[in-house]
Amino acid sequence: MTAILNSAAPAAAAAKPASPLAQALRTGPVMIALAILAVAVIMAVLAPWLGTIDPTQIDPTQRLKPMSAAHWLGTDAYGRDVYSRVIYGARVSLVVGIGVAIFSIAAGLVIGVAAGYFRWVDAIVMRIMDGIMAIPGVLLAIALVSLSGASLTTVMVAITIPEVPRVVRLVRSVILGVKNEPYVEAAVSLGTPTLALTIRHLVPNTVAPLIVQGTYIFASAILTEAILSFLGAGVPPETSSWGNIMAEGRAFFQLIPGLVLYAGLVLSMVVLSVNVLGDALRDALDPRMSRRL
Amino acid sequence: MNQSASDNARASDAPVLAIDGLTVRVGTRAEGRAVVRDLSFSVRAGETVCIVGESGSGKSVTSLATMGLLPPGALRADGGSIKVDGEDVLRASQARLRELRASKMAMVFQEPMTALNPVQKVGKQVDEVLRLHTSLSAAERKRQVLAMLESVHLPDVARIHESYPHQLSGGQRQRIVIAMALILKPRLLIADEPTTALDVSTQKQILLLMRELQAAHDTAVVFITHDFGVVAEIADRIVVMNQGEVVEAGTRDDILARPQRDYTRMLVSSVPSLVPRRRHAPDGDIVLDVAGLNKTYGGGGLLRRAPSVAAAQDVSFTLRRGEVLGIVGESGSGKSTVARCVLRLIDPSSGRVRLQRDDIATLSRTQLTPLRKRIQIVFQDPYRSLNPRRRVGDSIIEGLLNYGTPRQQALKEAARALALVGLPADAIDRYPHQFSGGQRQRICIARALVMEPDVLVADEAVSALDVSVQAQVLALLEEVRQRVGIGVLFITHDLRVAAQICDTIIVMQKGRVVEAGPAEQVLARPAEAYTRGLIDAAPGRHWDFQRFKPVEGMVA
Amino acid sequence: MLAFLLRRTLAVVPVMAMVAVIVFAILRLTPGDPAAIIAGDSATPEQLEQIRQTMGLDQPIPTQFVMWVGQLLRGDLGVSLLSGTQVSDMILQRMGPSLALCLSTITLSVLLAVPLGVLAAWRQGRLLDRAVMAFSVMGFSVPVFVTAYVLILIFSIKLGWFPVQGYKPLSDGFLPFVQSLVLPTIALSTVYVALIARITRTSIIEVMGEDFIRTARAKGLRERAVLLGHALGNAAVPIVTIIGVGIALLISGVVVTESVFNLPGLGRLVVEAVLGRDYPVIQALILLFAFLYVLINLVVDALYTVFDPRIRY
Amino acid sequence: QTVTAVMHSSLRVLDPIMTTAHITRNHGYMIYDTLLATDAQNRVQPQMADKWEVSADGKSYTFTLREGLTWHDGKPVTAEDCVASIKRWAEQDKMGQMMSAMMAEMKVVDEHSFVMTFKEPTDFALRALAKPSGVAPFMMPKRVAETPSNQPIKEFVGSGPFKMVVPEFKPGLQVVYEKNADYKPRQEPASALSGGKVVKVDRVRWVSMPDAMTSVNALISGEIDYLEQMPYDLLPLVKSQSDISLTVFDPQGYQTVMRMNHLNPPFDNKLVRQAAMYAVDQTNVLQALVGNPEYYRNCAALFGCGLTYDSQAGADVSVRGNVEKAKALLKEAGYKNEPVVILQPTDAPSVSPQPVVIGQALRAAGFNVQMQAMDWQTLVTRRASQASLAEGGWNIFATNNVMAEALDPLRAFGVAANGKQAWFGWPDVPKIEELRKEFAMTTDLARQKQLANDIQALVIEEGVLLPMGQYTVPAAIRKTISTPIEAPIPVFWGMTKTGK
Ligand code: HEM
Ligand SMILES: Nc1ncnc2c1ncn2[C@@H]1O[C@H](COP(=O)(O)OP(=O)(O)OP(=O)(O)O)[C@@H](O)[C@H]1O
Ligand SMILES: Nc1ncnc2c1ncn2[C@@H]1O[C@H](COP(=O)(O)OP(=O)(O)OP(=O)(O)O)[C@@H](O)[C@H]1O
Ligand SMILES: [Mg+2]
Ligand SMILES: [Mg+2]
Repeated sequence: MTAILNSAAPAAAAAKPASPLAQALRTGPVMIALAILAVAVIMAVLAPWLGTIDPTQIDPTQRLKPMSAAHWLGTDAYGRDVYSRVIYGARVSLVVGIGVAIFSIAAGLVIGVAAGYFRWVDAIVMRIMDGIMAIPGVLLAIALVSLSGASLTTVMVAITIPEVPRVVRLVRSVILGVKNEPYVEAAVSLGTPTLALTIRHLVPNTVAPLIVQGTYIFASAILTEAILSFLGAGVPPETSSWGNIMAEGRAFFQLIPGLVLYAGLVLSMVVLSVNVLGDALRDALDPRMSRRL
Repeated sequence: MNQSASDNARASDAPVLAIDGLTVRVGTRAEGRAVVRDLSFSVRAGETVCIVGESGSGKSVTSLATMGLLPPGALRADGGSIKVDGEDVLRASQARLRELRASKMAMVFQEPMTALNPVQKVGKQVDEVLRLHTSLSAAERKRQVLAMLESVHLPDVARIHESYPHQLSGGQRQRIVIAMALILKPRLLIADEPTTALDVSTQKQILLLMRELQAAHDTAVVFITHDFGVVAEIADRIVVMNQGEVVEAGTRDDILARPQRDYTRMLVSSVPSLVPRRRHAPDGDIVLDVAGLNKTYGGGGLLRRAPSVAAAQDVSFTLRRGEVLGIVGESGSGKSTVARCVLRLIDPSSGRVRLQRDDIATLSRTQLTPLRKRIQIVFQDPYRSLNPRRRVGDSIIEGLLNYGTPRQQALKEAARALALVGLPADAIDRYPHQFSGGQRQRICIARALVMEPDVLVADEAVSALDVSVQAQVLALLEEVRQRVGIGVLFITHDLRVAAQICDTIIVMQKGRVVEAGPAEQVLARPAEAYTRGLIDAAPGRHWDFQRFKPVEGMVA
Repeated sequence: MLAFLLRRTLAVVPVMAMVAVIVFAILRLTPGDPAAIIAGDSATPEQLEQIRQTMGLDQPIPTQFVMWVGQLLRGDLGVSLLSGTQVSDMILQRMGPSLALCLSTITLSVLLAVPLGVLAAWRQGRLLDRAVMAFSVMGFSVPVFVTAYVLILIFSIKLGWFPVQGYKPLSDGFLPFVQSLVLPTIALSTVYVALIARITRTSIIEVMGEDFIRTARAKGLRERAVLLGHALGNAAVPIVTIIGVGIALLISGVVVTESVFNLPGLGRLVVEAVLGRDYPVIQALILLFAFLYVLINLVVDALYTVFDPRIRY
Repeated sequence: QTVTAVMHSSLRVLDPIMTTAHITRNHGYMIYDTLLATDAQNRVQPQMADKWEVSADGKSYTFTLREGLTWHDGKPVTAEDCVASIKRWAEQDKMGQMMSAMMAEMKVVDEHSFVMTFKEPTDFALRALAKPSGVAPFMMPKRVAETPSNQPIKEFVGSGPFKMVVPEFKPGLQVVYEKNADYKPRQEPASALSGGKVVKVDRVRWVSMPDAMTSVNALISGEIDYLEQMPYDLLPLVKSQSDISLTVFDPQGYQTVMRMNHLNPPFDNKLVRQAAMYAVDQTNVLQALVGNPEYYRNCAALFGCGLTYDSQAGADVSVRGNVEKAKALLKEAGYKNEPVVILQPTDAPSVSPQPVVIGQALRAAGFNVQMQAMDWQTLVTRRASQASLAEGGWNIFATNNVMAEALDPLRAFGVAANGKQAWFGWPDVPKIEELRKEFAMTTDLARQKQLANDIQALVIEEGVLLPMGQYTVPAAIRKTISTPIEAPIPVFWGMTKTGK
């Protein structure tokens, strides 16, 4: 009798495949994406030591110069060094991406858990979320940026707010899904207090989908910042971000396409990499996706 | 259709299906784990071969291999042959395979709820087979489809033809799947647990139907199941599988009455008997007293018009210390609802649930907290009952910590509880996925017992387990009951299980208690027609598995 | 169904009310003074005050809100602070291009993306799948205006096939109308093609794992018939959902696209109105967009019943 | 024949009396006419007026209208209409308000003439009624002119050379004018805003395009005929096009200026203001703003280089940057590193670069600079705040003046220094106000020049307004259009178009 029990155990253990996460991340595209992201992060962190000069240093007499030894990628309309701006731009764009992802997920998690767990909160919160969702995100962001003046913080808040309802919905649906799982009910009958129940048993289930969602938010925040800059409501012009480099350079697109394209290229590569990573994570973490027969 | 004359001629001698030395491996590499190893058996026309064995023993994989439906990339036949009417499926081209499917061999799957395309009318889905494999006119096809629906005893076939799957009951859907499989009168029918998801009365009808159709068309049937009751009803021959290999094969009587191998013996003898055990009447103190319990789901809502369901109506019973009280009844009869009300996982609409002196039904959340440790639950699904992210030890001591036991002491108690349920001490540091289903269910029981409750509620606690594991867990529960003397509320739809463990039984139907009494009385001399129907529908009633022989006084 | 429509229509009310409050609050708390804009650079404080009075901007904010809601309930969207034109007239004037752009984008995207998604799902893991997915991730990753500039550079400036900018209404002839829409539509579509193709692929792959697909195969169906006959129909609901969600994104995309291609649509109007603090116009437009969004979701919900007979309201 | 033009901004406000916005004024010159007008030499000429007579004491001016003038609705233009129009205008316009203050009465003489009587002898009426800037005194029918001056007019009926096609007006998108067939041009040749306004095309369409490059592309591809303001940086795109010509219609052009807020520290200190002015270098500003020396020049003259009141006063402060001097002054002033908030508009290419250059210059001089980015509309509101920095105040903003509106110390609203009455920044220098008053009263040109020079010297000394250079904006025009008449505002009469 015990012999059978013991023989069943290793079989069950073996049936569980080696960490799907590690597997999913070991593919070619993901490795390339990770490499690109690593480069971007290095660019951001080591910006001052990568042959750059002060990206805000203007020199109107040296404006719109082509590539040269002094200015590797030429200069922009204020005579600033395009290469340095692109490198320093990584800082802002990554901060926007990461910041928005973290803030929207943090806010969405708290609100979503509350909404998923307490029915009365749910009704109120979800109406507000519906309202925010119904307003086109870019418009809300423009309005908010105009409200508090252009600054990195404002831009991040403005991009974060429209993302929050989506996170809330995700978290809420996960919570509603696991709320009636037997192990949650078991915990209830073990007398686990609500807060502990939430933290121990509910929140961990949202981690995987939130990581995936986070990568998409990260990518779309960088893009949204670019669009806001394009519409004149982005980060202040003194700060270099890939978005406002492109927005400022667009007036010269036909003459000096590089002003848009260099930043556009790095931005697209980073966003692309984050998306690729997100897809891989989703395939690995979302059990519905990996169930294939 | 036109092949039948000549085929039937040699039906008696050549097997319709001959599997020889089949090996199936995981993945695409040669060293992939073999989930089916050197498997051989054959089926003749008009014969029913049952394949039995534990979960994961390779039953479904074998049937998929026969249909040529092994998931590409994941599983692969690696050696051996599968001959259908002499033609080797493993070597057939994709195009030829498609021709063979449905016309020569057909399959009925376990889940009637999901085997049909939910967004197409069922008539069209049956019709598709004809459209694909014949050149009949639309009108002729429709006539044949309707005739087929008639022959699986569906009522009002014209309406059903135009229905979507969700508009049909589980049994009706399964009939549609069978109709789909049989409409081309295939030589071979593979049925992979076709009745497992159905309740006993529907199961009985479907089994009858299959036998009738088989007789009419002289079909060779491979019937996969783990339910020995079903096997005893329908099998001509039996193949016992374990871990990808055939353990033993033979006629029904060979296997059920004269098993040669230990494994087979163990398996067969684990099947619980329908004959209730004789026990003395429980006489402990009353620990749980439920009276006039009502629970209505849904309804209300300003703009929503959810129909309300009276899931429990005027349910009353008492549970004594040391007593096992069984609640039986068909699916949806309200068993789980009662359990959840008793634990106050949901709020009863009205009624009284008294745990010794305290009325659980009306207390507030905070007042409830100190009472919770006195009543614990074990759920049906051992895979979902444990938080996969927490170590077994943490799950077990969670309740103790909630009530202020210091961690060290709690861990000691957890170790003791694990020992009690027969698990090694090192289990405490492992994660749930490292255990088998039966072991997990033991962990759940340990988690409940460590709280030293007065009442243990087991909601279908053994239904998801194989018979052999089921037997172990039941034995464990019995041992605990005797040793600790708690009251157990045992919920099941399986009368065999109820017969083995319960002292008292209440029978529920549509939210009401229709019959209650000592197990012996309810099962052996049911007063209600409903109860009798339930008992009659249980398959294999004529066979006494523990004793390897037919039940005395009953005709097979 | 009728009850459903009624219920859902009623459910629009709280959402719209929410939107109204949010929008009004944001706008009135925004620095920026339409009076200053109207008065011009050299206006004196008294002149400003006068203009503020005539426009009712000197009233307390709650009063302004009540007045505005009152107007709305009477079906009056108000008058543009800057031009004095009826907001409803302005919206009507600008509706055409936006509508044309949205419709052409959705049509093109769906026509392109669904087949692409099906192909990718069919060839899952193979080269074709990889190519389609690479294309669609890229569609996600390049800002609309960069795509637009590149398109203009190639197709208008270098090849001269399409006009650089502007919108020709249908009344100017079909060909000019189409020509003026081609590039904006392509630019805007990249994102949607990407989005819809991905969802189509994912949903189909998911559906392909369902039991009834195995049943279909067991019936001897060809893979193509399985995909189109059984999988696609079941994947329709998520696809329709994402198209609905996409409309919200579309509105944001329209803002940029209309600016680059100089289409006189609602997107440009809203940016102009925000930069000019033309409150009535902004309020009306955001309400309109929100209303459209809610409406689209309603349509999507109604479409569910078409694609999935299990869903009944 | 239709001329399609992209103007510097899009027309939204249609009442040319309510706003000083240029696009609305330009619109005014299309459909309205003025009694008097200035010619290319800045001399006053009759326009709707046939003639005027000055009484012997120099106090009364009698204006007589030309024969046969009609409104667009066909009704004749009467003296009553003009009196009502002047009254409404005078309530809104600064110069108009001054005129009212000096005037004893204005009354209708007969159907075609009216008289204005002043308390003292002055030709102020002529200068006011001919002025093309600020709010120009456009004539409207009496029923329209009786609209209270703080409410927008609802009817757009003028007597000018073009009629507005009202149904085709789309605010922010386009406005369409058609030739007024009944218009009776003067016999004299057109000269700036005066003389015969002969319309030679059927329609003029002003369309707006939000994106500069789009406009240029549209011009190159022939989708539009006329681009009022050609972006300097895109000049290379059109220079190679043989069918496009570049012209500067308003050679006086624009002046870019820096304004400091005298109410908030550190600029409540004259020395600090001077330090800031020393820090800024005109060439850097102009390079960033214009970037093409063909179109800009360094200029110390507050009232326009090469114009009547040209002066070099304060040139050493305003033209060249002098960081050392700035640092020295800061030290002397005891600057305690107070923050300097510079308002920076981000959405408008003509005002975005200046703050960037100013910011860097001040930093180099040792100021603690805080750039605050915002859109132009926010800036417009924000600069009106007299509050401290903590409460949303500001220290510096920069903008541009049209030279024609700043060519003397009276018109240049930026030099007014009457404290809280003054333009944003609120300098309080009574001496300047005295000099300006004297300037207004003097008719002697030499004396006026002297006064203007003194005012300029004081303005720089006190840090009232810093001129950062002068520039012109080229218009790009397809050669199918004849070269338009040279005038301080773009005019469409006298223009021909070949082809369709
Ligand atoms: C060449 C550069 C510019 C000059 C010379 C200029 C000058 C002026 C002047 C003089 C006025 C109003 C009339 C007055 O009271 O003086 C005015 C009004 C206005 N300006 Fe500017 N400004 C310039 C650039 C800008 C920019 C970049 C914007 C940004 C959007 C802008 C937006 C406005 C607006 C919205 C008005 C109000 C009237 C209207 O709607 O046109 N201006 N400008
Ligand atoms: N797609 C697959 N990829 C890899 N392994 C698989 C796959 N399908 C099944 N297996 C493995 O093959 C073995 C046999 O599985 P099979 O489904 O045939 O069992 P079964 O006997 O039908 O069990 P049950 O009674 O639970 O249906 C199991 O160990 C299972 O894990
Ligand atoms: N949360 C719920 N909301 C609405 N109806 C419910 C809910 N839970 C259960 N029901 C309904 O109540 C009835 C009783 O359900 P219950 O789960 O108690 O049955 P059961 O006897 O446990 O069935 P099974 O044997 O299938 O577990 C069923 O008709 C079911 O559909
Ligand atoms: Mg199976
Ligand atoms: Mg149940």
